[in-house]
Amino acid sequence: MSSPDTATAVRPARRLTIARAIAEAIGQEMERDSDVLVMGEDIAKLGGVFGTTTGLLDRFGPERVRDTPISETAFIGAAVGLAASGMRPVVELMFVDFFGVCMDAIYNLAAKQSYFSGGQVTCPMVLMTSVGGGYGDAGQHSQALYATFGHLPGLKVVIPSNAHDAKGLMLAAIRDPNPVIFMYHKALQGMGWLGTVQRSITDAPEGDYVVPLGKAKCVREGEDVTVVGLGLSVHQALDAAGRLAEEGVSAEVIDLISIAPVDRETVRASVRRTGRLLVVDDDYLSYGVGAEIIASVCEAGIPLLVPPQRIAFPDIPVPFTPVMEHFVLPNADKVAAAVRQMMEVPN
Amino acid sequence: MSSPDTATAVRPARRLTIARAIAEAIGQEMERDSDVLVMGEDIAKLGGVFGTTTGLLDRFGPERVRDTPISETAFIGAAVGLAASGMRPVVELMFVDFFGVCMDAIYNLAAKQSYFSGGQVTCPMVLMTSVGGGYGDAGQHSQALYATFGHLPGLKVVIPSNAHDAKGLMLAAIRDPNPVIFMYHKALQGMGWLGTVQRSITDAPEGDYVVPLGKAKCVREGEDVTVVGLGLSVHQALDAAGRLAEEGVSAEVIDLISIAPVDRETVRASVRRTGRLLVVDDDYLSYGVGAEIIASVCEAGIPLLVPPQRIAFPDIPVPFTPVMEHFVLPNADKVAAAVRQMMEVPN
Amino acid sequence: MNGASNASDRLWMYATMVKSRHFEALIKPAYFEGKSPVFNMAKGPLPGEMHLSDGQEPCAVGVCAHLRPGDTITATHRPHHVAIAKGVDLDAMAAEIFGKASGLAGGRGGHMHLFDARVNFACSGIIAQGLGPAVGAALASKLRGDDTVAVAFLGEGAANQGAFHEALNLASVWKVPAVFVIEDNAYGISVSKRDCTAVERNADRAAAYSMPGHFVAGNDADAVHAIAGEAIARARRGEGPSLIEIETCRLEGHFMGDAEGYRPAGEVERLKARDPIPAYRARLLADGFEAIDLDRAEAEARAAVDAAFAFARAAAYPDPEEAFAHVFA
Amino acid sequence: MNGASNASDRLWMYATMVKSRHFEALIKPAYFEGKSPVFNMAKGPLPGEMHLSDGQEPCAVGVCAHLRPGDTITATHRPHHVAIAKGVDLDAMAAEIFGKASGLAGGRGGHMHLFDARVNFACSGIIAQGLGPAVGAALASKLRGDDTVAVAFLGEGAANQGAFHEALNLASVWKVPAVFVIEDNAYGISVSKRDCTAVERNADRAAAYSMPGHFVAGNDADAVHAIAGEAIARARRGEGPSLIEIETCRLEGHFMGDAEGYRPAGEVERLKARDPIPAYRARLLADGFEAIDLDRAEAEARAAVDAAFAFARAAAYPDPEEAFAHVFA
Ligand SMILES: Cc1ncc(C[n+]2csc(CCOP(=O)(O)OP(=O)(O)O)c2C)c(N)n1
Ligand SMILES: Cc1ncc(C[n+]2csc(CCOP(=O)(O)OP(=O)(O)O)c2C)c(N)n1
Ligand SMILES: [Mg+2]
Ligand SMILES: [Mg+2]
Repeated sequence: MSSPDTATAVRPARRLTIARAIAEAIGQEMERDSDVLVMGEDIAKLGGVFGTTTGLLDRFGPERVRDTPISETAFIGAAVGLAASGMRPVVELMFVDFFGVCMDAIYNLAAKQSYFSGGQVTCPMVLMTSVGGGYGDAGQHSQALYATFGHLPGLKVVIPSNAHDAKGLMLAAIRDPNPVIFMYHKALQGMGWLGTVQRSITDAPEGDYVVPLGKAKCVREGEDVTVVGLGLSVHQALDAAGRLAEEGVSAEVIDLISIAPVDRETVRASVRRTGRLLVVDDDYLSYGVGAEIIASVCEAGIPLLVPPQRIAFPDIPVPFTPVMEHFVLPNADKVAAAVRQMMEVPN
Repeated sequence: MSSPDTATAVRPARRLTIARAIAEAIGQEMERDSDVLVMGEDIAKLGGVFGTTTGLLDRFGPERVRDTPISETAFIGAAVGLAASGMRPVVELMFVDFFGVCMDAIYNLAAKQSYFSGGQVTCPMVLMTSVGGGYGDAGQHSQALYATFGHLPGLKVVIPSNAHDAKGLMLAAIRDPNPVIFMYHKALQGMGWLGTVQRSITDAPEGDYVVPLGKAKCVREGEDVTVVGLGLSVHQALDAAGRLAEEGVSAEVIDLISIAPVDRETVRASVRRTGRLLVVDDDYLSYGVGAEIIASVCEAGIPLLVPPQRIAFPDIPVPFTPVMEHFVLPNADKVAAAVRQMMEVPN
Repeated sequence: MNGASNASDRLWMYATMVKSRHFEALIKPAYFEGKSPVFNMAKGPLPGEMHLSDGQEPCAVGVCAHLRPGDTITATHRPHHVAIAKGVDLDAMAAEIFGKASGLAGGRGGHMHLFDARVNFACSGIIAQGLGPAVGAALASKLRGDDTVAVAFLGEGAANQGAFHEALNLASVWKVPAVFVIEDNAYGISVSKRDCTAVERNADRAAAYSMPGHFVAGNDADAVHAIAGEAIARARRGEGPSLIEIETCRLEGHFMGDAEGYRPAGEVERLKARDPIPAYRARLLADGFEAIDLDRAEAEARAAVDAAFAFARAAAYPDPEEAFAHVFA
Repeated sequence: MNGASNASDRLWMYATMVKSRHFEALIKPAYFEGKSPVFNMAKGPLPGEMHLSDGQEPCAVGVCAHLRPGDTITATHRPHHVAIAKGVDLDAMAAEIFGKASGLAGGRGGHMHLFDARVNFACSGIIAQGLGPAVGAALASKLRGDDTVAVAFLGEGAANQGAFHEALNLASVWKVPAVFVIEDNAYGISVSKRDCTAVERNADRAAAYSMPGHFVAGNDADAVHAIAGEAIARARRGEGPSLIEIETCRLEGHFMGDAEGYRPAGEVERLKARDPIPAYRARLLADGFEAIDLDRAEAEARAAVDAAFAFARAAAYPDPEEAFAHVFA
């Protein structure tokens, strides 16, 4: 007689990409809950440009897996109406860069339905969307826009850095009674046609589990500096931490996971120990994630050994040509260099 | 023979509202430059819901003062096309809250035209828009959204706190070869039907002058604490500073004026002297103006006597009922209380 | 008279129009409380914008006569007449507009954000924002196989917003039970329809979505009733969406405090002379209704509104801390 | 043949189609450089998405034959054929696509963001984004009283985006010299037109904006030329905007690397059998053009493209610091 624990322990490890993890989570939840449906551009026959809905049309049919016209305002608005009617729509905005054609339906409608109705009407929907650049797709297909979504109340906003979290976050998101923006980073997605950071491809339970929304996670412990990242930048931080360790610098890495609500306490607790803070993200710098994390730590009066620092995408449109794009994108070298400099400053 | 200076000195002071200052600036620039035109909802016959175009239809006729359909995407997009063709459109987005139906035309189109064209095609346009609440207009007509616009590159973003600056900023904005978001706060606008902070109604030269984009201004000198505000919150800071002075606390007040680019140096210089920083704004707190200013000061390693603080609108939709709305809005009392607390903390 | 409306619907429509008009009549003095001698929108028990529906009642009643609580409505920034016709709780609606704790949303929403889940009513302040949600509600109905419908109201000004186009196309492609109702009051704030709309009749735009487009002239409850009945029945039968354009009028300003300088001289007087409510009463009398029945229905309608306002006035303001509740479910 | 196209326009259209096709032909191997053995969009001299225009050349040449440098075009994410037909600097265009310093935007824009101010050409990667700007350019023309026109290209998928509706309405209300050209290649990525569009013919939607709507069948440069000529002349005369829907086809995937599993079996083969360029050559020969003239024009077209690619390949990459230039003018 094997206990469930033993059973889990002996199951063979899988190698799941974030894309497959997302599709698996949605599929499992569609099995479990007939109110779940998926809508978006190219999510049915094609299975999603970024593979988030692979196989779902065949399993669940065209009533529950719906290709839409190129009408983001209408189909995201429709998702709100579905949610108000008790359904649980998962909709895809193919690139976050397209938010400009449909933000009203997201931030003024979905995000405020619970509030405006005094809790009578909820809005259980997931809006999943791809973020990030680094592959030469230029200024309207490479943005991150974390802070744009984090700034507006009524939305939960998450971004996984690996397949395990992606599956658990997607299950949590679909079950949450609120609108959840689920961002996935193209450089972590594991599509055949896009390079993928290998560390994002992980094992993940085949069954049901959730990763809680709203919680950050320490993904590498360290003593000298806290490096906060999210999505892709978690891996840049981990890569840098590995190199820094060889140099005798011990970096703690926090995976923010959730942009809204943002888990200030996990970050503060870490910085209280390390006394140094570096935030890394690939969204635009000003009014961005770095500013929010730095302010959250500083306003709490946590003593710092050196000034807090941030690495982000500069306040410029994303240039097409790789020589420019890679010059301005954050990367592990920049993270390591920033940490080295923070260690040098006499305290 | 009187010198121009003398002439200026003896002209009778005027009392101009921000609304009249804006309309005057646009009118003067339309006289001077035949490429300037105005478009928006209710800006012709009505003169703008918030009075920004009063009298312009009569003076310049319907070809240059154009009421539009309720089609923000089309008419803001059209402004970009006009600007690309060498015209200088001033367009109004009636409430900033409506950005969700047209942000693509603003941030992905207007903001990136210069960059994507390598400087071949500029985008000299002004998008003016009302911000702010406090008068019971509820959650889709009371938002500030400074950081939403400040976060996205390629846009200049300003907000005047008084009529003098409004006129000079508008003249600067129209002449600037870039897209400028000109935000005006409803509580300062001086409309007959909306209460107005009297200090925003100021004298302003009748002639031509510009207030430079991108520059903050110290509007009250002080030694103990730097209070940074913008638009309405400048007045809350000034009111608080007046009361605090009676209590022996000397507060310096910085009017940010420009959200993007944000004038970090003026703020840093002030905080270097005072050692204390409080930021006040009525936009949502997280990923907001307060975070950016605090991060800008802290990352520069400026020594602080107490942790920096921020007062902002909390991360909730704007409630309709005044008992809730006024409870959560920033005000002079909250500013004064925060400063008092910052002065109490033993350093 | 239009034969399609039966007597009980007609009496209900009359009484409901009276109820709606009386609601606005009580709003008016309340809105000006605290706003004199100097008018300041921020002051008084009813701060903020206030969009009255006087004149547009036939649109609401002619449509809602066919609806049940399970059917969905998404309405606009000018929602009172539609909310009342849909059966939104009148006490809670009045209390919401007064910002009271017993309001529909405990005072969080206000007059542009009235939600009553009991009767599936919602409205909002962004032009054409409700159209997408109506398509979604209609899709939910289709997926569940019930025969509910969703009706989106919009103004003629809203028919130039991109959301209109997208929602009608989507509703048609997915063949959902949705009905789009344009209340054409000839103005979007100060801008007249002919200055901003490229077609004479928005109903003609239905052809761009392969759906039936109906135009109802004369701001006439019976005529609306007939056409809406057809469109709603079609939707319930699973035959897809329709567009209805109703010629109506706005007897008041865009919002309270509007000086209406953009109206041609005498327009309001001309419109008031054709006020649809007295006209409908006259028609009912001509069609054989008894004055005493109409009077009784009217009195009941007014009494319900009076009671709702009394309830709202007497109700308590919420605890300010309540601002933080219901941001998330 | 269509009598409206004169011989020199026809020769130009043929040569320009060949030029455009040859441009795409040279893109193909270049795009796959560095992307094998493992296809990775991020790699090689041409990273990112690449949308080829093979098959859609008749749309570009039939319209652009009527345009002058002062006329404006806003094109889409699939812009090469239109850019070439509008006379965008071929060397600088190729260099831009290769991300070089001598590219149109010094490499900042890339293939979806080609701007050439000399000939008033722009394109962008957001669906239907160019329509508003085209209305603006057309308004500028009207305000200045010159006779330039603005043409917005869009795909049939884009005709379901709100911006389409708003821009056509605005163009009509303001009666500006704009022409909207829909290239109907039957797909938006994987979604076929009939699965997402509520009308059979997008040209019929013109009626919703009181403007002429034309449908051009057969992916035929002469037919496009005739209709576009009419619409553009109308616009130049100050008589307002038109909508043109052109039946065309996409001979390649949506973007390079697209497995095209959504296509019915044999579709690409059928389409390639009706390739508009050889068909046009055959028609020109039948109409009396000399093979030698066509060959010469073809050779010149190819040579120009070859030279542009040679220029682009040889050109230097920009200084990375240049990323910070031109954010603001
Ligand atoms: C997207 C958007 N743009 C502009 C407004 C401002 N606005 C509020 S009501 C209104 C006029 C609406 O006209 P119409 O649709 O005809 O409705 P009516 O007011 O006549 O009932 C406008 C422009 C808004 N609320 N939302
Ligand atoms: C607003 C927006 N939504 C979605 C996309 C993603 N997208 C890029 S091309 C495309 C299909 C466009 O189809 P169509 O307009 O027919 O043009 P085609 O690709 O066939 O030339 C889509 C959905 C986008 N770029 N912008
Ligand atoms: Mg109207
Ligand atoms: Mg297409």
